[in-house]
Amino acid sequence: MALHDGKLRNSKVWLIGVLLIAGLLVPIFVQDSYLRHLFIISFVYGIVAASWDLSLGYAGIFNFAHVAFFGVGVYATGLTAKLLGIDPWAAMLIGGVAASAAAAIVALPVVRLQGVYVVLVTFAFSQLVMQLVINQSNLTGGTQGMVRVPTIWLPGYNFLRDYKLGYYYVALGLLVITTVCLRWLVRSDFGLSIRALRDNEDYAVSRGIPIAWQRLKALVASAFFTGLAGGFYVVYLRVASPEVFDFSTVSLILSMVLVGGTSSIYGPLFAALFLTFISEGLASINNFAEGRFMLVALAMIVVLLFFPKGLASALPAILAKNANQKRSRQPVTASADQALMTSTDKENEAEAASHSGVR
Amino acid sequence: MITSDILSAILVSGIVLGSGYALMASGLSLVWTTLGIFNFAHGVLMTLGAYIAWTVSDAAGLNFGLGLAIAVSAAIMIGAGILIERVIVRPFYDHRDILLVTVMTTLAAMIFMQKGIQLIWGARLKQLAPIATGNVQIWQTTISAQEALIIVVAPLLLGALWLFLDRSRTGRGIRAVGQNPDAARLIGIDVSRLFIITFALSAVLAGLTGVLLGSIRLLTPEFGSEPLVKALIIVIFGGLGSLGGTVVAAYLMGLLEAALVFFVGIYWAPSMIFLLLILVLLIRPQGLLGKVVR
Amino acid sequence: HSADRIAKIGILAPLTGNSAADGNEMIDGAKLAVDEINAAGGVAGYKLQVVVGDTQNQSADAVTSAIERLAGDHDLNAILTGYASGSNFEIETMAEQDMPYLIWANSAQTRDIIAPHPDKFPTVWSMAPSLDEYNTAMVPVVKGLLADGKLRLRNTKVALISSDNPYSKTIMNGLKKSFESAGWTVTSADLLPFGEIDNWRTFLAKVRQDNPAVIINTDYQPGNAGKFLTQFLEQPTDSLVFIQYAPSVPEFLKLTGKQATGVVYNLLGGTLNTPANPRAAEVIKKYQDKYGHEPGTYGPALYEEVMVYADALAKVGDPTKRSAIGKAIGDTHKQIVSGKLSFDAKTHLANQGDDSIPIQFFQIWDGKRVLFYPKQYADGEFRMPPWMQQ
Amino acid sequence: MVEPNDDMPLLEMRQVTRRFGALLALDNVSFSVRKSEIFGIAGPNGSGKSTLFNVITGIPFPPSEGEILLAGKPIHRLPPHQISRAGILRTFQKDAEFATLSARENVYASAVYCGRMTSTEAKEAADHALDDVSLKAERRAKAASDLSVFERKQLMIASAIAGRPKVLLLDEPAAGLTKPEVTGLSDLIFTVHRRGITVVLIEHVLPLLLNVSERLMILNHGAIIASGSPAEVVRNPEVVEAYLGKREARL
Amino acid sequence: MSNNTNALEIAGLRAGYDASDVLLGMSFHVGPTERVGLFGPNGHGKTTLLNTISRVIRPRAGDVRFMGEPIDQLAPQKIVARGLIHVPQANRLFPDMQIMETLELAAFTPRAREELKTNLDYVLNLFPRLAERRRQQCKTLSGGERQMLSIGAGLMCAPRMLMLDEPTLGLSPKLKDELAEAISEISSRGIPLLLVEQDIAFILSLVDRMYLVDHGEIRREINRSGELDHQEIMDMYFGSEGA
Ligand SMILES: Nc1ncnc2c1ncn2[C@@H]1O[C@H](COP(=O)(O)OP(=O)(O)OP(=O)(O)O)[C@@H](O)[C@H]1O
Ligand SMILES: Nc1ncnc2c1ncn2[C@@H]1O[C@H](COP(=O)(O)OP(=O)(O)OP(=O)(O)O)[C@@H](O)[C@H]1O
Ligand SMILES: [Mg+2]
Ligand SMILES: [Mg+2]
Repeated sequence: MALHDGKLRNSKVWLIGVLLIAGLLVPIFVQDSYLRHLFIISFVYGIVAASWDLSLGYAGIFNFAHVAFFGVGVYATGLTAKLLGIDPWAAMLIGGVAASAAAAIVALPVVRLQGVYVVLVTFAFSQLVMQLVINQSNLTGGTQGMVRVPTIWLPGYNFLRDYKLGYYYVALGLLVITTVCLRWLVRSDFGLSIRALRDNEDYAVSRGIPIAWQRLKALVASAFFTGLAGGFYVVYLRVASPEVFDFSTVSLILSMVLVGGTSSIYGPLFAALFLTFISEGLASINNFAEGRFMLVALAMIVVLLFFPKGLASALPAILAKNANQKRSRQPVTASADQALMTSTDKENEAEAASHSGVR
Repeated sequence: MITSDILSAILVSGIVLGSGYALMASGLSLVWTTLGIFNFAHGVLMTLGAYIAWTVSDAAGLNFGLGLAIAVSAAIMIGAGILIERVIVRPFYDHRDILLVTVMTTLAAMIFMQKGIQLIWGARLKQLAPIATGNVQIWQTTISAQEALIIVVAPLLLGALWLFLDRSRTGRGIRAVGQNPDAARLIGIDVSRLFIITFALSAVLAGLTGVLLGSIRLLTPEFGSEPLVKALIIVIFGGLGSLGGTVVAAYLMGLLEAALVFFVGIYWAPSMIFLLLILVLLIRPQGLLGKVVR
Repeated sequence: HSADRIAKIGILAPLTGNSAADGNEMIDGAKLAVDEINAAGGVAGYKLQVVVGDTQNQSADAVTSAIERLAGDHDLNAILTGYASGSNFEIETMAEQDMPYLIWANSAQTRDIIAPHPDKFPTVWSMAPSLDEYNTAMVPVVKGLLADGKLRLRNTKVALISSDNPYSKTIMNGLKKSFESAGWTVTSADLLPFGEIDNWRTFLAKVRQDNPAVIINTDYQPGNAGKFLTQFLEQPTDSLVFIQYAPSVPEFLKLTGKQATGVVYNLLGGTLNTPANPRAAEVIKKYQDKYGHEPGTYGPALYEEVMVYADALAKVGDPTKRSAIGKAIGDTHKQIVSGKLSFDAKTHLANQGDDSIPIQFFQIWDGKRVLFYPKQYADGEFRMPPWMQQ
Repeated sequence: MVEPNDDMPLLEMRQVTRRFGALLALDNVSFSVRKSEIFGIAGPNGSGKSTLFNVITGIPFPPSEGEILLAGKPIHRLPPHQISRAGILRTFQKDAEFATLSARENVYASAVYCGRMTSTEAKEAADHALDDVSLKAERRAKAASDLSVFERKQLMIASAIAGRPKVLLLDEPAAGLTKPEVTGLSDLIFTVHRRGITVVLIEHVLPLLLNVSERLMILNHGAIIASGSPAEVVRNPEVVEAYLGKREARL
Repeated sequence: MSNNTNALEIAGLRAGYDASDVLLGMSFHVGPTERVGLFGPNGHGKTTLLNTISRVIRPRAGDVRFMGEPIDQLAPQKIVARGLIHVPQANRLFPDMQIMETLELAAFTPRAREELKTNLDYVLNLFPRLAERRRQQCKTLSGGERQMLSIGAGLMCAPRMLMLDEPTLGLSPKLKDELAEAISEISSRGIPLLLVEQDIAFILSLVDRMYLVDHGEIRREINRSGELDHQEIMDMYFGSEGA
């Protein structure tokens, strides 16, 4: 249904194609296993961030349990692979399913609640999951974590001894699959209906959109990809530790979603790459541990100041430089102006005013 | 079996906890219930206030006493509040997703300030000298005078805050601005001034909370993160747009926590509290004291 | 020119987040040693250089990223740490890369990983000994004090409390067992969630009902310990108070001041700062002179790790011969800040015992730590805490 | 299912009451709307008209007491979206649209979820509905929030038609419209009506109300004070007193 | 302030939203005690005009003078303090505030506060429904009730001049009459009036002069002396529709 500017759309398709090929070629140029590791981690975060945007951005559910879904994926995969000896490939799927199941449980209270109360319940839920993980320490290793999770394998190929080449392609594959599925979802009727619900709940119900059911589906779907990513994360790192539930993890991934732009799938993906590499790039500077985080925080604020809708809104703007820009809905109000008015604005205004004066 | 000793311990520690929670939540609740902005930097403002007071009162060579320390801290906090409002809130006044965007910018500010504090003051533990020393007996339980002070100060501060918001012109104006800035402008309210006042006030509350808590806890750059999470839960649980709800929720949580610690053990208490939260919200989807409006 | 060659040493340390104070101290300790070595001309023709990997909140991906970044540098052939993750999972990665790796904390986890196949981990060594003594040493020490008449207790009841982390929990369970088998009554053995605890009053009220002669808190976080002590002293019972680890953190003494007088704690693998081991005082002094404050455990720890590595490098001569260096480390026999260091080939932990790395019991008195056990290292005597009936 | 014949009440209210605390916003209201009629509702401000629509559709609340039947079947216990799907569609007094969706998507969503159509059918139905309300083609790709007041009214009705309603509830659709636009709106209502859709209309703009309504009902303080043909009702002294005022009565 | 200064004088006023210009250079005036109406098709800039005068929106060019003084560079609250009051179209008001709170708050400027008592009595008298429902929250009011409150809040600001944007929106016929009486009563106290309205009958009964707004410009001025009737104005509408 989306009615895009044809040109804009073409250049977008092009760009995506180029990026995909670049993604496939990266390992050929990047031999360094550290860089490959960063790509892998940012792909995982990209999946988590993009799928979070399905519930947060598209459906407008203030879902703070998303990182807990990731954790559920991590532990479900880790436990089934390690304790039940299930093949890690299958265990990754189990991670996705388990995360979806967790999402369905959260959805029961969440669909009845309004706005920010959702924050509370989802937050409480993630704390509960963490408590559960920590106090079942016989199974999960508690705060110490669970080590020696078996990793994935293919006949005749050892993932551990190939400088992360195999992991890289698995991560990329997951990323592409997730992106394709998420894009398909948000452009489907279902995607339309959850955006409608977000825009105006009462009106949506009056047009026959079942609010609880759609929200449940949105949560379950977004949790599935996240759980899958969690599953991959644990078989890749071979350790599950409760830090995945940390507030710092939540704020890291949330920043990817918002810097990337809500209501966008690509935005959070690129933000994940961008933030991971920036922050790691700064990590190699000596005696700069705090400064590194301060710089990233500053960068985030600057991005939001110039692109309050996230980086995703910057991309089409650049692509469609010549095309007539669609105008933003924000009126230039008296309050925002002082803060945002540039000097040229003021000059123009003064000039125009003097014109009318002589008339 | 519950002896009066135990009951006293539960009640007193519940009230101590509750007063602490109420303090933590007050400033956050101020910007949230009035302007509808969730200030994630609130916790780190507490940290900042406490560190500044520490620098003035305890650091070598600057031993001027705590009164001055609090005054200096409050003054700097006003500046910090104004800065936060100017730099990371004001540009988004009219943004459609102001709630989400400011969640992000205040989160970034939180990281920025927290690491900045670590850079300036280092990561090692510090403690503020308590304002009041000695112990105080309440019923059958003895607590430190500092905690007794908090028990007294918290309701006073909150009462004053409530009176301010409910009765004073500026206070009502702040609420109006949060609900509809354009309409507020049209009845002669200086919207940006009130935004600034709100943030400055909330930052001062955060600073004061930091100073009070800083003398019963140890200071680290992460000092404010746990209070932030507590405050967040309490503010939402208390109900939207309701400062009274925040206060009730704070004391209720404190007492509940103390009781749960006794009956189910300190280990399960947090999980139980979260479960209860979810249950209460299932029965009252509009929060504890939020009004049913549909 | 050979003296221009550089051997880099990676240090894994939590520089941001809750444990940043530990992390900064690790770096400072390592730099202290490296500067000293370089000033003396380096080792085997190499100048040493410290490269830092921030483990942030110790999450698996932060630790892995830090390691990957360090290990990607071809001039870097050793990694040292106080602790990197809660589980020590990184040991396997280190072994896969033949990376010489010295680690100080979490020796229980280290043993669990290494003991099944010690030969798979030729380059990984734990500077800390097994922590088993934490579980078993307490009862005999208390009995000794009672026998000497230095300690008088009203009954044989003990209350235990721990927070939910493997370190504290293991110790609490071990203590429970050893007290019970010595015929004591354990009145409570509560577990707290891991993290900041503000309110100990309800727990203390429960304890007061049972009136145990000994109260043991195995939660190791100094902030919690401070609050625990303050709230205990608001209405003290006639009990001996033992707090795990936290009192060894320098700030704890500063923060609690006089209040802490009488509190007992013990330490395994910490600095053995007593006339019998002048090495500790020497290192502590160097550290204090350079950085202006007293170090905790991890400053001297990393200092010694660098020294141990430097010795091995001197012996082997080439930092890239990682396995040889790993083996050389394993053969170390050396007096260090915590005692006499040698390694157990079965577990790769430092050997424990009064003649190698001893357990030490301290009592705090007027802002000072008095080492009262083992006797051969003691620099003072145990006294009845002020709040107990004398 | 037996199609109700023209005389049978399509929408029936039986002793419907709605309370807000002590306030009786609807006080024991009973009436019925026949199939294919245009039924007008008027009354002073705050007399309970919008509340009536609210309880019929369950959005955002059901009645406190009483029964509501559609084609003889009780619907007041259904979840709100089922009521919409059963064929009762409403518009809102406040502007209501999916602000970030395009006009076309707004209508399409209604066709899919309320009209239960397949994607292709829905696209067709959406275009049809937009043609019916004559929303200009070049405006259809615009975000709903970018449309003008009248275009939004057009959109509102188009989205209702696309949901294949049996009954369409319009809440003050003419508020804020210019005279010519009001005329356009009454044409629109007739168009809808010709499609066999029963219309219930709340309106204060008398030219529209009196022009299109076949029957008129007046509420005051939540109770029905008059009903019948428009001509009769406007002469009712009680209605003049409570609602019309002297001047309008003179017209 | 001399007696013959125009209450409001607009010259070459331009304003709009981001990329789009809505007001394309408007000029008109409102005399010292005059009642002036604005009408015209929907979406042609009437609301934008009032928003620009009260500076909810920043003007891009042009002069606005109130009682002889330029106000186009003043902050909105300063304009209110001078007594130029704008009652906006379809106001949402303050959803979580009660009726009485809202009315009392609306007397925000020091000048308005002095008159709080008198104005409050006046408003509650004008709209008895508001007096009945003192403690009801704004967001639960019916459409008409909200409109009453919005006008009431405007009156609480102690206006020296009133700008009303579609005040009859959603009001019952009877209430419209009462409102018309009230407005003419207010203006008879010498308060000039700028009225935007779609209900021609209503506007004709109140104003001395009218301007037709079309595509962001003043298309025509209609003097009361010319005695236009309904039908002619209707023709103008249709004419402008085609333009
Ligand atoms: N949620 C609520 N809580 C309290 N009172 C309410 C609520 N909703 C509506 N009311 C009151 O019920 C009465 C009926 O409201 P309703 O919206 O049905 O009026 P209406 O007839 O549509 O009026 P209008 O023509 O002004 O739109 C009003 O007095 C209103 O204030
Ligand atoms: N916030 C906004 N952002 C962008 N454009 C806007 C905004 N508000 C109004 N417009 C546009 O400005 C133009 C003029 O709108 P305005 O509301 O001033 O018209 P009006 O004459 O008051 O109409 P009505 O009688 O319908 O109220 C319209 O084309 C409208 O789409
Ligand atoms: Mg209504
Ligand atoms: Mg308008």
